[in-house]
Amino acid sequence: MVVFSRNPVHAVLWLILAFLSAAGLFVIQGAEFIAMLLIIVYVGAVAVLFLFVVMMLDVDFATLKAGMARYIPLGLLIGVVFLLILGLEFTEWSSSAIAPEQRQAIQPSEVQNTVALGNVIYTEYVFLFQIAGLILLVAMIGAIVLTHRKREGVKKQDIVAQIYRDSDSAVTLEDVPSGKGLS
Amino acid sequence: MIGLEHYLIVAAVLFVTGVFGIFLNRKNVIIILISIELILLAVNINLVSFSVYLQDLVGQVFAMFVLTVAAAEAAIGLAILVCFFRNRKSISVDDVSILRG
Amino acid sequence: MFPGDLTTILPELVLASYGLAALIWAVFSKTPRTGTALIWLTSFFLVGLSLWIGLATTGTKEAFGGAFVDDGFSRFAKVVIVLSSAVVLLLSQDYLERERILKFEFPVLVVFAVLGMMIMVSAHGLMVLYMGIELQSLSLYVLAAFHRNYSKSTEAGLKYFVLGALSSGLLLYGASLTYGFSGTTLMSGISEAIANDDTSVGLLFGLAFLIVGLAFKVSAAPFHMWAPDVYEGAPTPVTLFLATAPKVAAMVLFARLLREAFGPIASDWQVIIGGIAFVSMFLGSIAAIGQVDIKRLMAYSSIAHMGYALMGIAAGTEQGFQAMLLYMVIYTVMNVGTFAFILSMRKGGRPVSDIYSLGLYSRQSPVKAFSLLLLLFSLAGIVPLVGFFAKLYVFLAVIDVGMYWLALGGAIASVIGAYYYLRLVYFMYFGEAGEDLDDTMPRISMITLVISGALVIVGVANLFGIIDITQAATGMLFN
Amino acid sequence: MELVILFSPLLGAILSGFGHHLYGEKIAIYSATGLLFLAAILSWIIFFTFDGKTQITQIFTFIASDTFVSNWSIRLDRLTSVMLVVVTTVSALVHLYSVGYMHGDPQWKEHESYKPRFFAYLSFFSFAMLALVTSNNLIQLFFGWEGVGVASYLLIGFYYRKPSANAAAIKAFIVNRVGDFGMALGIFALFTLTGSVILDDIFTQAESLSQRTIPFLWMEVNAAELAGILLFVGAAGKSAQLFLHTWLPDAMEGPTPVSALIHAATMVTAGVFLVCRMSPLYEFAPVSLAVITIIGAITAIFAASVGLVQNDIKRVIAYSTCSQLGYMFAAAGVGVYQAAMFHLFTHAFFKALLFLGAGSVIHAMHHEQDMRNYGGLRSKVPITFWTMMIGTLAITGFGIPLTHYGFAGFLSKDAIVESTFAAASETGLFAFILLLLAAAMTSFYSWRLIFMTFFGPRKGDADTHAHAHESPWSMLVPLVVLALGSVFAGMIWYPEFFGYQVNEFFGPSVFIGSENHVLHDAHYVPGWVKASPFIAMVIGFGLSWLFYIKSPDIPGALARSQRPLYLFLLNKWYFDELYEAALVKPAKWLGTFLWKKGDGMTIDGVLHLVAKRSIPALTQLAVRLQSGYLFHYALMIVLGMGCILIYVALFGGN
Repeated sequence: MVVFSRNPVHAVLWLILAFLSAAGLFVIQGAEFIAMLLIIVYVGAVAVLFLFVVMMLDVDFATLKAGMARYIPLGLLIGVVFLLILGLEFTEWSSSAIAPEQRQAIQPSEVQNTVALGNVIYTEYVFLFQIAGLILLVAMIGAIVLTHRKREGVKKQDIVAQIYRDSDSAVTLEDVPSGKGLS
Repeated sequence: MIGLEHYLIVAAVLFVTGVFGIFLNRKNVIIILISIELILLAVNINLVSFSVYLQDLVGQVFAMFVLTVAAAEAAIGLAILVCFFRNRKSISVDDVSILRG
Repeated sequence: MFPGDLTTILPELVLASYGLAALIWAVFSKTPRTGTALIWLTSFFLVGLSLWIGLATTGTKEAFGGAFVDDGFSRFAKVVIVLSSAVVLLLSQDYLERERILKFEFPVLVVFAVLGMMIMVSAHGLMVLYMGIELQSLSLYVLAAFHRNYSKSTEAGLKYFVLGALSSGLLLYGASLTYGFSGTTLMSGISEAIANDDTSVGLLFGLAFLIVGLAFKVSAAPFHMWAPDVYEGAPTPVTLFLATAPKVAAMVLFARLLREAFGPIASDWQVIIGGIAFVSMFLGSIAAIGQVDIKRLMAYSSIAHMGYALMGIAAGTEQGFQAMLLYMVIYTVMNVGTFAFILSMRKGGRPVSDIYSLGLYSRQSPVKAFSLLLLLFSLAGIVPLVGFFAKLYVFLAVIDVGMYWLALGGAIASVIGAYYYLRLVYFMYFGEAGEDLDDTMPRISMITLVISGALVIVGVANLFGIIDITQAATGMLFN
Repeated sequence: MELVILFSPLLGAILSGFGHHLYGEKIAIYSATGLLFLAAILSWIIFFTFDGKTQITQIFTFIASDTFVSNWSIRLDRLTSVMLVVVTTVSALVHLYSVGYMHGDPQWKEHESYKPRFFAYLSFFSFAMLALVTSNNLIQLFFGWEGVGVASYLLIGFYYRKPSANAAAIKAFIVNRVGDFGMALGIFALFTLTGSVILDDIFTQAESLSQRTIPFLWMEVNAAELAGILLFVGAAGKSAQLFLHTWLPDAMEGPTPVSALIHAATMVTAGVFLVCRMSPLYEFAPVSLAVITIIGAITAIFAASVGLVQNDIKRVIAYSTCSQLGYMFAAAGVGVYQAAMFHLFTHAFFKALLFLGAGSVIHAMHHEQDMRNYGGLRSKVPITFWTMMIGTLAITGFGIPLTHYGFAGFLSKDAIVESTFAAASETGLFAFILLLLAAAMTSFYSWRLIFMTFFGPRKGDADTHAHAHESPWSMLVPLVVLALGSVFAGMIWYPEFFGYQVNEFFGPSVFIGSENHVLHDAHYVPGWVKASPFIAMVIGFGLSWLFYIKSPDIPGALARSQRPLYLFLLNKWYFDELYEAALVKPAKWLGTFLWKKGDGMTIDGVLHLVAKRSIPALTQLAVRLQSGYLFHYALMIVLGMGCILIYVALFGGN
């Protein structure tokens, strides 16, 4: 549904539903923190961002009629093959025998999921945490560079200019010759 | 009982749906961006399932970073899209084809 | 906390701090030419950083529980990446100013991209790998669309973003499967898990997805489709940047991942990589013949060159990896030189990039034309220029492991590929005289062009002396 | 001394190419010429004083990685000393000749400076050629090999305003690349097999190689044979042997001194030199030798037959070169490398002489090259005439039968013919017959050239004839010097190259297998065999005299009555046309392909096919794929991924 909706607004709504379901799955599995994060970040921020852009761009949806039908057979074929391959695999997952020994951060049983995650993120994975911060910064710079425009002719308050304004530059004295006026 | 494999299959289906969304969709770039989010969601389900299965937190940490990056990616993607729209007055995928050959 | 870890990542820390400081300074500075100043400052900083990385440290150090490693292999790559980025920045300045898109964000984004690449080449775990790639990619997406009022540039950015995000998704999916199999994200752990027991199909799928994701980053066929479009559409300095440092980073990362994580199943990936290399070489050589836009042509050329470099990885031996490193260095030098020229191609103040505008350039400016000729011949791999040696080494490496079909294919592809480079030379020396190109090449480009032209011929003497260095670098990876 | 010889041309090239802005054209040109004369004199000194021991001089290390060492060094043995003499002498004389020839070239305007560039190319070419012949390892040899390729590209395309010259230059380059590709594969093969590219290392292992087999493409082949054949592909490309010969006649678009230097005396002989140099390898590769003999003999007759009817004076000589190179390969193929080198040595004199003489005629006739417009030039250009006569006598092999007195070509060509007979094998006999026929044809077309040019009534533009004049001294001196060489070179050095001193002379530079007695047997062939080349020559001369002096209407009548044959030859056995037809009518593709295959021309056909048809089609396809649509790109990624997934699912996991 997410993919096949013609109206992007609907698509975004379907996406939100998908995220909510996934969050539910996470809760069932006992990963509450990720579930909450998913809801807050995705449903709260990303989806809203999508909606916002969809609205802002003001696309004429009538022209975006789907022309998908032609490609669906091909797509289905590939999809079925892919799913078969993947399904073949996942009907029985086998991990390495030494996988349990290799774990880097064993889930402690005595503390809650959130606490445990917090413990490792700020210790072992602080480096990645910092990189994540940089990635967000880059995203911010990028978004600003690409979309921010300095509008000409918009009146803004320029505090520095106001403060440094003095009488000399503000007021000029002119002698007005009689009968001629100032041009 | 719901086992690991069930989660993996859900993830695989989501993943394939997301990949589909990218190349079956011919009309709207926003749908493509949404599809990318779907792929990342599939990855997250995978990671969290493995994490729970192995009783290891690393998967969840990974999932968290993926989530962060996904948010950043969405922001950049939308910014580029807005830029594109301003130039081209369209977000139809068919129009993203000046460069070719 | 982890004082040892922090000293290990000191170069990265310094670069990150510099990026942040530069950003803050630029935002609050009032001078109109912040961008220019920052470009110069940044490139000098990068040169210093590369010297520091290259000279200061030796040995192998791990940090953060083995997820990050600082060894000869990564240091070598870092020096190449940082140094080439510095040169790229210097070359960009004139172009950006003329196009009026010289904003201070440009150098800042470059800095963060470089940081991402440094993390990539040092990554020793899947998480660090992913974060490095994303830091680099996000910066590059923005850079590709940097000329935001120019519809080709935004289209390039959009394409690059969509396909890049798709490939990241594939890569991540592979990473998750690998994690599920081995229970760890560390490369050493993965290889232990593989060595310990039989490989499962899940792990092989993980490997396949990881290969696809990385093959996209090095623009190897058939995951190359973004490259020509993005190269053409992106502002030329960005094209140059895309063609050099990220390629080196991704290639080195590729080598390290395959070797250190998937070493025990080398026979599986050797064939896949060999196949990708084969297709890339042929596709790059053949498709380039039909191009009239020099930037597009260089895109196909780089696809072909990535094919040759991948041959080194496909060999899977120390010699092969060494050949790959060598190839990437030589490739970077040649590309920087060639792009120094392309950057300055203008007619009547507008940048041009169709190859017909080269008509009889040799008359107009013999020295530059000759330097370009040397570079093109070297790219084509004509004896006795260094480009030939680059190819020679990868060929020797694959022959050594008995992959004759690959060497043979490479040789045939290089013969086909020579054609379009010769065609460029033909236009320069014998083509139709048209309107002359503007004679506004900035001194820095001129110097770069001539120096790199000289390097490809002088370097033959002992290949800049880097053979020993690459040998030492790969030796660390193999012990 | 070797160092001086090797580097003085390079110095000359640099001085002339880059320095002429500083001190003017004259000094640039004369310095380049002077430096080559210096090299030539030193070469002769080495040639005379050389004691037969192989000397190796290290210059510097090129590349040294653990498995792969390559030095730049000079290997001086008898083969090298012979080649040094040939290369530097001809090159020096050509330099001198060019001073006169290139003066006031109509291709350039008054003020344009082209001469220094030309001399720089010439000197650079000489340097590359010297690097080739002095090399001690295959990598350096390959360098020189490619260097002469690049230099010849520049020289052939020197008249870059002529589109035909450009096309010829590119054609030469591409065809040579094909040969080089084989050569590179050969070097790779040797490196893989022996672990070294140094000649001595390879030679010591040659015997063991012949007992190994390696997989190549789909079959198991003998290692020595494989290397031998691959190297021969390279040699054939450079020496314009059949299938890869198409570039040589077209290369005549370059200035005439270039033709003399590159296409007569030096570059084209590099292939012969390579085969002789690798004699320790070839001695263990009998099949390769047989192939070489057959290709050489066929080339000899093919080129000679085409030469019969050409009208462009330079093309006649070009085909003649092709044919003479075939002789040399045939000699090397039957294991008499000495005879090949002998012919190479004498051929350098008389072929350079003929080319330069032709250049002198062309110069006199204001760049008219069609022989049908010549005639009766004897009195106008007497010195040129007499030297050309000498050259012709030499190439046709004039001398006193059954003795060792005669012009240079008489001795060397007879040596080859006798050797092929003495080989007493099927291939040897095959070569013997073809070479005899070719000798008759050689004589015919050489005399035809002389008769059409210097005898008979004046034809063509009367005005041009009126202004015909003898060339300046700088062009005549080389002619005279070469004429002396053409007369005496054979007689003087016969004992060393082929007679009783041959083994001491060549020493270890040429390796002869223990079962190879051909050289010895060649001296004891029946008298009729020794006389047969002379008889063939006389027949050719007689026919030529009959056709072009006695009754000049015979050729025309013959051409009319035997029109298909005439056209067949005139169109060079229809090499190009058949191919064009295949292009224009793709429907006939298969038939032509089979026909070509029947004629053994598959290689050429496939090559053209790849170059002209399939590559553009593939390019189109690749460009079409790049549709610009995101979803196609994504689809491509997914498909690629699918392939890899299927691969690992089916074949992965050992």
